[in-house]
Amino acid sequence: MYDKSIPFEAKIRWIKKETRDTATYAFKITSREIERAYRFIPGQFNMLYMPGIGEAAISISSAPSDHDLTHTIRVAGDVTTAISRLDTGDVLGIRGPFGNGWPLEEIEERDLMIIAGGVGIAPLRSVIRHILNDRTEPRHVKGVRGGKISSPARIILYGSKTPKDIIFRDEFPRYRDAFQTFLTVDKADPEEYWRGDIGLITGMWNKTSFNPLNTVVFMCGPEVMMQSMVKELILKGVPGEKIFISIERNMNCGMGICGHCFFGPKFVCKDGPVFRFTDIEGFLGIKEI
Amino acid sequence: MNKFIKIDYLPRVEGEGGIAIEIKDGRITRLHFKIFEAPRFFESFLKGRSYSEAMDFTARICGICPVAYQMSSVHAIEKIFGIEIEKPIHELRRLLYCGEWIESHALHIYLLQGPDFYGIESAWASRQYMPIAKKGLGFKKLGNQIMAILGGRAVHPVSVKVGGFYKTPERKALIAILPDLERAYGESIEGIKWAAGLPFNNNAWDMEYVSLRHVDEYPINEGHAVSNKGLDKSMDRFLEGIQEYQVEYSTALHAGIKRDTSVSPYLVGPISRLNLNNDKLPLEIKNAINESGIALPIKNTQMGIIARSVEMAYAFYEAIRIIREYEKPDSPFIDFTTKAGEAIWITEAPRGMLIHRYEIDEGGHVKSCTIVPPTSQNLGHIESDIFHFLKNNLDKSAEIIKKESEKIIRSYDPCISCSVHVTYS
Amino acid sequence: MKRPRIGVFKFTSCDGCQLSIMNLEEKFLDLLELFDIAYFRETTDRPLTGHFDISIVEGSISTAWQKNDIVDIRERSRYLITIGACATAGGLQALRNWGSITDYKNYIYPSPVIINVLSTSTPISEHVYVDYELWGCPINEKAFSETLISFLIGKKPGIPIYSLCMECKRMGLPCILVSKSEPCLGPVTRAGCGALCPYFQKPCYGCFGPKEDANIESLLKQFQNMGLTQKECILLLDKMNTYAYRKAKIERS
Amino acid sequence: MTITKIKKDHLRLIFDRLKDSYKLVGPRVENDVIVLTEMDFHDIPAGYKDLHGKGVYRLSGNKDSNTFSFSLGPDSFKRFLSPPVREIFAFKKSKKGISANVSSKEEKPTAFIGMRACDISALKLYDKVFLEGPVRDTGYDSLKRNSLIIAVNCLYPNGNCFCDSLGTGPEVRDGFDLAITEIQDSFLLETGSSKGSEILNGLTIEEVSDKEMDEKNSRTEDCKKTIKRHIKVNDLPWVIYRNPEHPRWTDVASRCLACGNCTQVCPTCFCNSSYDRLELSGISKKSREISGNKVRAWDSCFSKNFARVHGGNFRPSRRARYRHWMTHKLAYWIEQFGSPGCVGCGRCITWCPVGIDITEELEAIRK
Ligand SMILES: Cc1cc2nc3c(=O)[nH]c(=O)nc-3n(C[C@H](O)[C@H](O)[C@H](O)COP(=O)(O)OP(=O)(O)OC[C@H]3O[C@@H](n4cnc5c(N)ncnc54)[C@H](O)[C@@H]3O)c2cc1C
Ligand code: SF4
Ligand code: SF4
Ligand code: SF4
Repeated sequence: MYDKSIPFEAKIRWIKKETRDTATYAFKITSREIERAYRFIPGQFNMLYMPGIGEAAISISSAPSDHDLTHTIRVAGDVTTAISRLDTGDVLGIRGPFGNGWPLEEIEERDLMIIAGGVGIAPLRSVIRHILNDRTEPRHVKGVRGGKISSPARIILYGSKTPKDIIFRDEFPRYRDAFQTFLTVDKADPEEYWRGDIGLITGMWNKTSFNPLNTVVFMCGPEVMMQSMVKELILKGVPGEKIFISIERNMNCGMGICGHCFFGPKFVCKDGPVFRFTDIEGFLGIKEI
Repeated sequence: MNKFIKIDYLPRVEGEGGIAIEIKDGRITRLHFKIFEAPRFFESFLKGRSYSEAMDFTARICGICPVAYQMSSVHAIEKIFGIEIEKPIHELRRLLYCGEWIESHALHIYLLQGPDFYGIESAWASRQYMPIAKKGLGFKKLGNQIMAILGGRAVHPVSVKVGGFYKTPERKALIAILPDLERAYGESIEGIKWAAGLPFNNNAWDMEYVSLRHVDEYPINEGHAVSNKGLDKSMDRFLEGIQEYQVEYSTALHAGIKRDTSVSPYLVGPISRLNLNNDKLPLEIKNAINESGIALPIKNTQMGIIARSVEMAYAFYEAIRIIREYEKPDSPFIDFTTKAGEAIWITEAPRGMLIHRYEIDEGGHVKSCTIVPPTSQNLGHIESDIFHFLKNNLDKSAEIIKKESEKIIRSYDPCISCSVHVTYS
Repeated sequence: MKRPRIGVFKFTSCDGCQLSIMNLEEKFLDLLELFDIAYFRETTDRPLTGHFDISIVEGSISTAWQKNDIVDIRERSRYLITIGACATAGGLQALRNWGSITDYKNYIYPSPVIINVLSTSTPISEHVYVDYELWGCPINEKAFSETLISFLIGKKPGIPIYSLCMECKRMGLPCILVSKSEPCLGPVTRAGCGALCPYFQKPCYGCFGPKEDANIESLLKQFQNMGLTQKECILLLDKMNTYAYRKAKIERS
Repeated sequence: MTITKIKKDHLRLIFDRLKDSYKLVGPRVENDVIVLTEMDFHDIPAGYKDLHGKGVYRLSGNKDSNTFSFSLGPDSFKRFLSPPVREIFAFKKSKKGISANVSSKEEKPTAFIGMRACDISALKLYDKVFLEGPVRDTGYDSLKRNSLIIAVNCLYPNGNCFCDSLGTGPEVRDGFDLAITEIQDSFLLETGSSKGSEILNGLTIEEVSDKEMDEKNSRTEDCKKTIKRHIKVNDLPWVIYRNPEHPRWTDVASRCLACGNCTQVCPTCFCNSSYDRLELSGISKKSREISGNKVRAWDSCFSKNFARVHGGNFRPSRRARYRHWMTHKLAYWIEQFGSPGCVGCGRCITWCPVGIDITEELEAIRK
C-alpha cells in the first residue's frame, strides 16, 4: 500500500466545463502500481494537492466501475482556483481515498432517494453512476405520473441556484433511465428555457411517490438545506436511521490526526463524511459546534 | 546665467529629503537641503514613561541604527542611576555596536554609495556591479547575525537593559560565527583598497571634524568630544557648546558649534572618527591604510566611503577579538535602584555622534529628554560642503551640479528619519 | 513570463521595515530574479512611473500631502500591501492621537507653526483599501518573502494571526507571565517575531500588534491582579501598535 | 515485571549506560522553570520544589534531600515525539511532473527520563491518535519505536494535579521500560520490558525487602492523599452534552484569552496544521519549477482560523472555542478513543495566563 500522507501524481486526461464556476476533471494516476492499488467507494474523497498552494478535500464524482477517476470542482478559494487554471495533460497531487463513503448495502431492496444541492451532487454522482453501471439494478420506466415505477424506487431531487448552475445537466437524461429525477432552481431568468420547477428543494415532495418506511436517503448539500430536509423527511415518516448525510468541515490531514474537521465528537474525515442522521442528530442543532 | 536645480526626493538615502539650489548671475542665492520627513515627536511621548522604555522607544527613531539609540539611552540612564557596568557587558555592547557598524557601513558602501562611482542607478542595475553588491550583502549579513545573536533581530533588537542585557549569549553561539567573521575580516581589508581606488571629485576643503575620543580604544560607546579645531569637552558639556536652530525649509533642526560671533558647521561620522582616532587602530589596519595610499586626515567628504571601509574592517577586527575573549558572565545584568537625576551620553552611531539627554524623576519616569542625532548635526555641514563644491563649479551644467550635489549628500549616509528627531533645548 | 512590478513606498516611519527587505541578504537577489523592483527610493534611482502589480507601503499617514500620495499609489497598484506597525497601525507616532499636537510641536521646535503635520498618525487602511497587512515592528523578513511568494503563485499568505504564546510554546520557552509574573503581552499579540522577547526573558511589548480576537480586558485584569495599576496597564498597550490595541480593546468590551 | 533496587548513588550509572545508545531527554532547570530538554544526570533538579497555582508557577531550589522532589514542567514528551514543527515531505513541481519525497534522518533513539504516570497515560492516547487511526503516522511511529521510557513514580504531586480522579496516576502501571520509585535510602526499579531489563544488566542490583515494598506503598498512598484537586467523571460525557448553552460558557469566554497555551502544554492535545513552506529560491520563473516543503506544525482549536472553511468559520466565537476544547477533552474523547482526553496533569491550569481551571469550569457546568 502507498502511504496516504504523501501525495501521488495524477495527470488530467480531460476537463469538462459544467457551469460558470464548476468543472469535472478526469485523472489518470501516473504510477501503475498505485493505480492498481487505488480502490474507492462512492462518497469517499481525495485531498487534491497543488504544490506550493495547498490541498482541498474533493469528493470523487465517478463510480468505481467507471473508466475514469473524476472530480467535480467548484472554484472557491486558492486551491480550487489554481486547479481551475490547469489544462489537459497537467498534473497535480492526490492523497486518498479518505472517508467512509455511502452505505451502499443499505439500498439493496430499499427505495433510494438522493437529495443534492449545488456542488453537493458530486459525491452522489458516484452513487448514481454506480447504479447506472449496475446491470442488476432495475430500470426506470418513463412517465412517472401514473406510469410504472421501478422497484425498488430510485429518486433524485436536485436543487441549484439557477438553471445555469445545474451540474451534470447533460447527464440527467441518462439518469432518467434508472431514476425519477426532479430538478428545481431557486430562480430562473425568464429569458431562459426552463421546464423544471422553481423554488426550494424542500417544496418538491408532492411530486414524488415513495414509501417513507422503505426509503433510504443519501443527501449532500449546504448544511441549512440538509437540516430542513431532514426535518421534513422525518415528518413524512422516513426513519432517522435511514437518512445519510455528507458533511463538510475544514479538512487538513484527511486521516484523523489534525483535529480540524470535528463535527461534535466525529472526525468528518474518517468517521464521515457520510453520517447516519441519528448518529449526529444531537449535534446538528448546536450553533458553532 | 541663472540655474535652478531641484531634487524632490533623493534616492538611495534613508528617509525623505530633497535639495533646492538657485544660482543667479554667478552667485549662489539659495542652497537648501530640504527635509520633509514628517516628525514623529518621540521625545514628547517619552515624557512620563518609565526609564526602561527609553531604549525601545528611541530605537524606533531609526531602523538603520537602532542599536545606537539603545546605547546612548541606556548609558545615559545608567549614568543617572550611578550604575557601573561590568567589563563583559561593556564588551558585549561594543560587539553589538560593531554588528550595527558592519551592517550599516556595508549597506552604505556597497549598496547605496558604491553605485555612484559606477554611474548606475542601483546596486543591482548592472551585471558588472553584481559581485560587489553580493560582497556587500555578505558583510551586511554578518553584521546582522551578530545583532541577532545578541539582541534577537537586527532591526530593533530586544535584549538591551539598564544594568546589562536581559540575557547574554552562549559562548557557543558566538564562536559558531567566528570563522565567517575571520574570512570577512580578510575581505574587508581588501575592501579598503577597493574603496581607496575609486574615482573621487576634488572637493577637499578645510573642515571641522568632531568625534568622541577615548584613551584606550577607538571610540564607540565612550569617550569625550574633540575636534581638529581645539574643541575638547566631556560628554556632559558638549551640548552647551552647540546651537540648534530651525530653518523654514526643513522639519529637521540644524546644529553648529557656537563660536564668538557665529555658529559654525561641523562634521561627525566615520571621517571625523578616523581622522581623530586613527592612532587607536590596530597595526594591521594601519598598514592596510598605508598600503592603499590613503592620506590622513581625509578632507573630502566623498571619501567617506574610505573611512567607512576602514571602520568596517575595524568592526570585524573588534568583533573577532571580543568573541575570542568572551566568557558568559554569571549574571546578564546588575541590580540597581532608580534615582532621580539628569545625564547626557554620547555614543558613536555609524553616522556619527548621537547625543541623548534624560532627566528622570524619583519614580523612574522620564521628565524630559533631548536627542541630537548625527545627521542633524551634519545638515549644516552638508550645505557648506555643496556650497564649497558649487563655488568652484558654477560653470558646470545644471545636470552635473545636480548629480554631484546628490552624490555629496549621499556620501554622508544621511539618515533623514533620524534627523527629524532632535529636540530644541 | 514577465516579472511582476513592485514599488516600495515610504510614509512616516523609521525605514526599519524597508531595511528588513534588504535584510533578506542573498535572498534579496532571489527576489530580484522573480520581481522587477521598479520603485524603491531607498535603494535605487529609478523614478516613479506607471503601474505596479504589488505596492509595498511602509509608514503611517501623518501629513496632508501623504493623504494624497497614498491615493495616487493605490490607483497605480493592483495589490497594496502594508508593512510594519507604522503602516498597519499608525506606529509609535500614533501616540500623538491621544494628546495635543500643539504641545508636541512646542516641545520640539522653536518655531512650531511652520511644522505642517496632521494631528493624528493613522494606518494606511484608514485612507485606502489595503489588500494585505503585514504586522511587526519591524516586520519579519521571512514573512515578507512568504507574502510576496503567495501573491506570486496565487494564494493567501499563511501568516499566522494567532497568539504569540503559540510560537513561544513551540519554541519550548517557559512562560514568564506565569513563572515570573512579568506582564507579557503575548496572549493578545500576534505571533510572527519568533517569540524574541520571551526568549530573552523579557515580557512581550507588542511589536506585532493585536492578534485576532484579542481579549485585552481579561489580560489587563490579570496584570492588575499581579499588582500593576490601571494606568500602567494602558501604557503597556501604548507603544508601536497603540492605535490597534486600543481599538481592539474597545471593540471587545 | 520484576522489582529490584539500587543504591541512591548508583543512579548515575544508569545514566552513563544509557548515554551510549540514547539521547537523554529529561527535566532540567532553565530560567527558573523545570523544562524537558536534552540533559544529563547532574541536570536533574534534585531537591527542587515547584509550586503550582492557577496561572502561577514558582520554583524553589534545594528544599529537599530527595532526588525526585519536583513534579511536572510545562513540557511533555509530545515536544519530542510529535515535534512542534516537522517536515513531512519535500515537494517539487516541474514540467516533468510532481514529486514528493520523505527525507529520513537517522536519529539517535531517545530515552525519556522521569516520565510520570499522567504523561505515560497521555502517550497511550497519542498512540491511539497517531498509530491506531485509518493511517499510521510514520513519523510518530518511528520516533516512538525508537524511544525508551524511564518512568518515575510521583510522590510529591503539585497543587494542580488530579490524575487520581481519572485513574491515570500517580503510580505508573504499564507503558514504561523502567520505573523508578524513590524511597528513603534507595531507588526501587521496576522493569516493564526487555529493553528495561537490559539496562540493569551488570549493575549491582539488590533485592527489595518487604519493608521497602511497604514503604513504597505507603508513600504512594501518602501521595494520593496530598492530591488536592479532583474531577468528577462519573457523569461524563453527558453532563457536558446536556449543557451546550450553559451560561458558564459565556462567562469563561470573557476570561479566556484564546491564546492557546493550554493546548500547547497539554500532553494529549494533538491538533496540528499542515502547510506548504516555500522559499524565494524555490521558485524559478524560467523553468516554472516550484520546490518546497510540506510542514506540519502544532496548532490549536483556539486559533480562530482553525475551523475556517471557504466562506465561513464554524467556531468564530471564543465561547464556542473554549466549549469545543473542553468538550473534546472530557466528552468527545470518550466516544472517539474510549477514555477522557484529560490525564489530570494540571498543566493547563498552571500555564493558563489567566488561571482558568478545567476542573472548576466542569463543576460550574454541572450546576
Ligand atoms: C469531504 C469534503 C468533500 C468535498 N467535496 C467537494 C467537491 O466534490 N467539489 C467541490 O467543489 N468542493 C468540495 N468540497 C469543498 C472543498 O473542499 C472546498 O471548497 C475547498 O477546500 C476550497 O479550497 P480552496 O483552497 O479553493 O479555498 P480556500 O478558502 O482558499 O481554502 C479553504 C481552506 O484553506 C484554509 N484557509 C484558507 N485561508 C485561510 C486563512 N487565511 N487562514 C487559515 N486557513 C485558511 C482553510 O483551512 C480552509 O478550509 C468538499 C469538502 C469536504 C470537506
Ligand atoms: S513599524 Fe517599526 S520598524 Fe517598521 S518603520 Fe515603523 S517603527 Fe520602523
Ligand atoms: S511568555 Fe508571553 S508569549 Fe510566552 S506563553 Fe507566556 S504570555 Fe505567552
Ligand atoms: S486537559 Fe489540562 S489537565 Fe488535562 S491532560 Fe490536558 S493539560 Fe493536563
